[in-house]
Amino acid sequence: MSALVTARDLAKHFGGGGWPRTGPVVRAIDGVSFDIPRRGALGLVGESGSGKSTTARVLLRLQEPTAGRFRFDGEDVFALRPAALRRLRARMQIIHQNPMAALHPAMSVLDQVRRPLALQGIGTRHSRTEAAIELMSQVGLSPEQGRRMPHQFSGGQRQRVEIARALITRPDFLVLDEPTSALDVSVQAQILRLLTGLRAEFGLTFLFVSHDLGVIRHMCDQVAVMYLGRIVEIAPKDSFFATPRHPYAQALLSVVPVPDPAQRTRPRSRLTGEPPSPRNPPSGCAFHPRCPMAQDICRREAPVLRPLAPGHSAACHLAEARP
Amino acid sequence: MDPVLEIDGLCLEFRSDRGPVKVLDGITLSVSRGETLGLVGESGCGKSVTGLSVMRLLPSPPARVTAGDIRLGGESLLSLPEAGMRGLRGKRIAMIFQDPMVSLNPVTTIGAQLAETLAIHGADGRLRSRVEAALAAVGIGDAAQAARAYPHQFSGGMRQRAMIAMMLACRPEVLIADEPTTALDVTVQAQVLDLIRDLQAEIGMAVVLVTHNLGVVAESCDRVAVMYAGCVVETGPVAAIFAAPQHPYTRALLAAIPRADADSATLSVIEGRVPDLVDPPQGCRFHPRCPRASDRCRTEKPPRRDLGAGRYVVCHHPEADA
Amino acid sequence: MATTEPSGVAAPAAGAVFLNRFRRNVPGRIGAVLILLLIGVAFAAPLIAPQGFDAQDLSKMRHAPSADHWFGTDRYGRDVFDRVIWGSRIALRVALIVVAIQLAVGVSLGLLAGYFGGWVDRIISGLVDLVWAFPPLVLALGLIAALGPGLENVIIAIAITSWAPFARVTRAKTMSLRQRDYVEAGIAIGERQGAILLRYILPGVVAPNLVLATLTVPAAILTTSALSFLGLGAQPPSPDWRAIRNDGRDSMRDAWWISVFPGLALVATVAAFNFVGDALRDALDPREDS
Amino acid sequence: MLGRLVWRLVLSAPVILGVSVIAFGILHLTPGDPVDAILGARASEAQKLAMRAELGLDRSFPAQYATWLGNVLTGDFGTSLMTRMPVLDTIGARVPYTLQLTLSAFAISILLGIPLGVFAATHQNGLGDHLTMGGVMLLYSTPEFWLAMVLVLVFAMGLGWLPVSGARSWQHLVLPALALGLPEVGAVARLMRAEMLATLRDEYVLTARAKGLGPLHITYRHVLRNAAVPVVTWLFLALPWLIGGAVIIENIFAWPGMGQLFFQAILRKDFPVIQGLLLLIALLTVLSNILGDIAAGAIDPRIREGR
Repeated sequence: MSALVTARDLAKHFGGGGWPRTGPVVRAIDGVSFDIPRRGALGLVGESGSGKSTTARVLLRLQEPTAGRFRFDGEDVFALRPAALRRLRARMQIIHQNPMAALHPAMSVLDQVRRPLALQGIGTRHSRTEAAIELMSQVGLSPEQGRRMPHQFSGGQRQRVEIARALITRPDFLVLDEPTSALDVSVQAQILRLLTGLRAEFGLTFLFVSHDLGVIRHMCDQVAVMYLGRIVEIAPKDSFFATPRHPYAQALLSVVPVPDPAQRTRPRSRLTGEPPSPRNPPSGCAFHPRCPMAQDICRREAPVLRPLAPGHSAACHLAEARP
Repeated sequence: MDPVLEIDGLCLEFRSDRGPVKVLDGITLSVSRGETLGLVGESGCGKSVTGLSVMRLLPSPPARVTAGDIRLGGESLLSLPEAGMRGLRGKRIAMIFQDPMVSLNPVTTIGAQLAETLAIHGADGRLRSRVEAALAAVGIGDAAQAARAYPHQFSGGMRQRAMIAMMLACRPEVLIADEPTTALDVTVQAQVLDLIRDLQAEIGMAVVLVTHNLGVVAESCDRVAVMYAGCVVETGPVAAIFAAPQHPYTRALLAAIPRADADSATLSVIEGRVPDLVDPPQGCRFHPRCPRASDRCRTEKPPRRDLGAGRYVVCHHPEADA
Repeated sequence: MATTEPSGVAAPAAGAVFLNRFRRNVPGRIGAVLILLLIGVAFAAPLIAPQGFDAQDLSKMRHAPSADHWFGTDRYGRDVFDRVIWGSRIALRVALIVVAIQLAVGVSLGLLAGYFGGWVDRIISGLVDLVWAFPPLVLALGLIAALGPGLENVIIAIAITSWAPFARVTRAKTMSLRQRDYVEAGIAIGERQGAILLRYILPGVVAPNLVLATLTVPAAILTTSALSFLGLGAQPPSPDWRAIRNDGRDSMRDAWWISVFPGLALVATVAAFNFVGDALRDALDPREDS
Repeated sequence: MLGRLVWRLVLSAPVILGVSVIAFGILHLTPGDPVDAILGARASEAQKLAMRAELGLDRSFPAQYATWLGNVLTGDFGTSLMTRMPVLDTIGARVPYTLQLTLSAFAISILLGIPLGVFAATHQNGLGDHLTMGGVMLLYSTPEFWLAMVLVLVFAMGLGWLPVSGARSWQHLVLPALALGLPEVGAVARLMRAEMLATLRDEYVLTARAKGLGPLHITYRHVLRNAAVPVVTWLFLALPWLIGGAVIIENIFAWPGMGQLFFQAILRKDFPVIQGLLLLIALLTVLSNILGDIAAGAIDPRIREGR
């Protein structure tokens, strides 16, 4: 099976230019690589500042990458000129975190849903409206709601509008940037269920960015864990949740609160300290100051991703030493 | 065990352009020494407002208590004059907030903000050593240096620790923690929850943990009160409620969480949306979204049923009846 | 991460909230009425004061206010009331032209600087810093020294020296809007840069510029009158409200009305715009949401 | 502190350079021949030629500018066409008067404006608030020159308490300083009130209340300090604007400061003096803004570290 999405050595660095210099170069992401097969779903998980959102944005060229390659269905996206890129956007779309902010505040919902079709020059004005109304009902909005403005909707409904807008051009690839973290649990369940259905129906490929391992486990078939701008572990979902290899991933998984009081007594690896700032990254392995197992080599050398099981890689010097 | 803090039938309204918003409708809760009560619910359910009204920190107007009482150690808080209430805040009853980035004064040092709490509640002359002791107690390494630091020089987790140090410096009887870890990363969240638990054991205070995260409740609370649209729909020991929720809302809420520790099949979905509290539904406020709703639920407010072992459910048709 | 689902009601339309808030602001309402009155007076000047602002009656020099001449007469026997009425046209014209230039220059430069950043921003911001390095009235005086006195030159001088706040506000707002998810979503669905600027960002910078405009209109009127007072603005016999300069000063003791009434008209106009500006700012302030 | 001041001045070098171009180049905005404008139409060719040479107009603009800037850097601002005195001496004699006037007005605006703003904010929507803000708005909407004349009418001509004009004693300073400072009181009070009210909505105020602090303590220890940051920045931004007002006030009260000189120079087309004044006032403006940043940084550690 060939991958629809192939990302290689993505990097995004900020700052460093100008006079007087505005500060050190901040490596928001560095050397990020992954593949997503057609109809696959990769979950990108990490804490704040890990670079997961930057990865999503760089991929869609919403921020220009500093380095790296991204092949989408064989096309070299980072090399595309503006016009070609705009055409390709019909095939890859993004859902944002905050549904309050992701819709144009002064454009009716129907206008926003059908706008991508007009931009791509698809259909007539009438057929575009038809298509928008049909898709809106598919995501659970009634046609008469189309005339309303975004502020007249609740957060969950706005997220439905955003989904309809993203899917109107029938894209293959959907980037979801924390699509439910601004929503309540019950609304999150509605949206996740909707997305699962649409993924099957439209044959979508997902890059699902989230800090919530529960959501990732529910929605994805592959997991990548990021820490300070790098992927530290990437694996098929089952393999990852059964045997996480990287000490950070293990800790993360053990401290996620589980809604089951019976599990209170489970063993946990508590981390000290907080995620470091990308302005001032630690030497060697970025995780070593918080790692319970850190050795001398971890302070000196940055580990690279190594395969440890089929499809399962981790960037840790000591990963093999553990069961 | 005698409860330290009791809320008894509290009703509260907010004045608005469209008429009074009935934000709280008959909240009844209690929490005892050394106990942690989780106050859980979705946004707009009134959990934060409940915390703020215990502290009497809601501006009035627009907020107005229309019925009920709040008692601390048997003494009514609502009938206290404001000056008397001020003497209790930060001394016998304290509160920490969601976002440590904005809840500390940015232009004053951490030490000065802490010292001020101690001074106002009549600490003796050795303020500096007490400030440093309080900072050390929350696991802040170099307390002397931390006291001289400004909030923006701290990370989110450190700020929340400083906030806790400030609020617990006078060893209060009750701590209201309003989403104390929501703005923090999950690894830091665990540290802060551990810290609160440790300090609780040491001081023996009662904790009301306001949160939207049922996972946090399961891991750190003894008892839980589930709120929906301004009402407490179910209260009881955490283990019992998570094992066998009695209210249809609690049950659906628990089944809506995608879990990291196990594969969940399909998530349960609660159809519809939260009601408008200017004109809340008659009878049970949950009935328009409830799969078990009957005619009775549409007209008659459900009673607070005592299920024994400290469990209460506010429902005409709890699961136990099925 | 914070849950932001509001209670079940949809928020009322932003416009309705705005109108509601504005209406509750009493000084704002008074100001709005005064401005409407000013506009009405300016248009109806030929009806209210048909003999014009320059009708001299040398038999009635420096008459005190009376039933015939409500505001008295000046040293040429001209009716002060009539001159105040006609003067409203000058105030209004200055205000409109200055604001139009400020908006055109300030908003477009601010948009470009905020959206493109980099070198464009550095050049435009440098320009703003330069203008900002002079007190506006001082730079305006310098320009008038070169261009020569006259109302037109005054308007040009004021516009040139006061667009900078518009550019700054627009730039800051544009930069923050550019970070907004909905603008990014616009790029993600394939909008062109021009459309992003005009359809997504421009509407968002209207509100702060509107507020700024209502606050700089009075400033422009004050500066014009100050320059006219110095004899550098509107030239005689134009009925500019400063109408006070030498004739006013000389006769302050024995003919106070010549300077006091135009001054009051000036204060009332400026206060009206300030009240409306304050009310607008309060009504548009997102912080007031609760 | 001094080091920060110097460093900020160094960073302002491009602005200062640009400002000097504007100050110098403004002469060249004159429509037609500047020499005609200066000397009038009846001047002889020889006079014009001499004037052209004196102003350096016979050379290219960059060359003129380079010469002028070089001279300025050595303290030579040229010679006044009116007085035939060095420009720097002419201006220098006026600077103390303008500083006296503007700093007095500045003091009035702070000493009255800040307490009024605090009072209004702490009595928000009460009668006191409305009366204060109404009065303050009237002050703010009053043109200085008109206020000056009303003050003269009442206190000098009417009551005879203070002199009408001149600069011979401190009594002479009172009316000009009031005329310049009172409108500014309105601006300061309004800004102070708005910032106080905005700060009162900040979350740490809730924290302070939750700690058990009383309203007075919260207002003076927490709110005032935070609200002062933008106010201080603004005060130093607006301080040089008073020089603009001084041009008018000094003319009304015959106060022998830079403003009066400026006006005379404009009437007489004394371009060397105008250029010198523009440059000097711009330098004072830049300096004042830097001082404002440093003052704000003294209150707010984030500003201190941000630069």
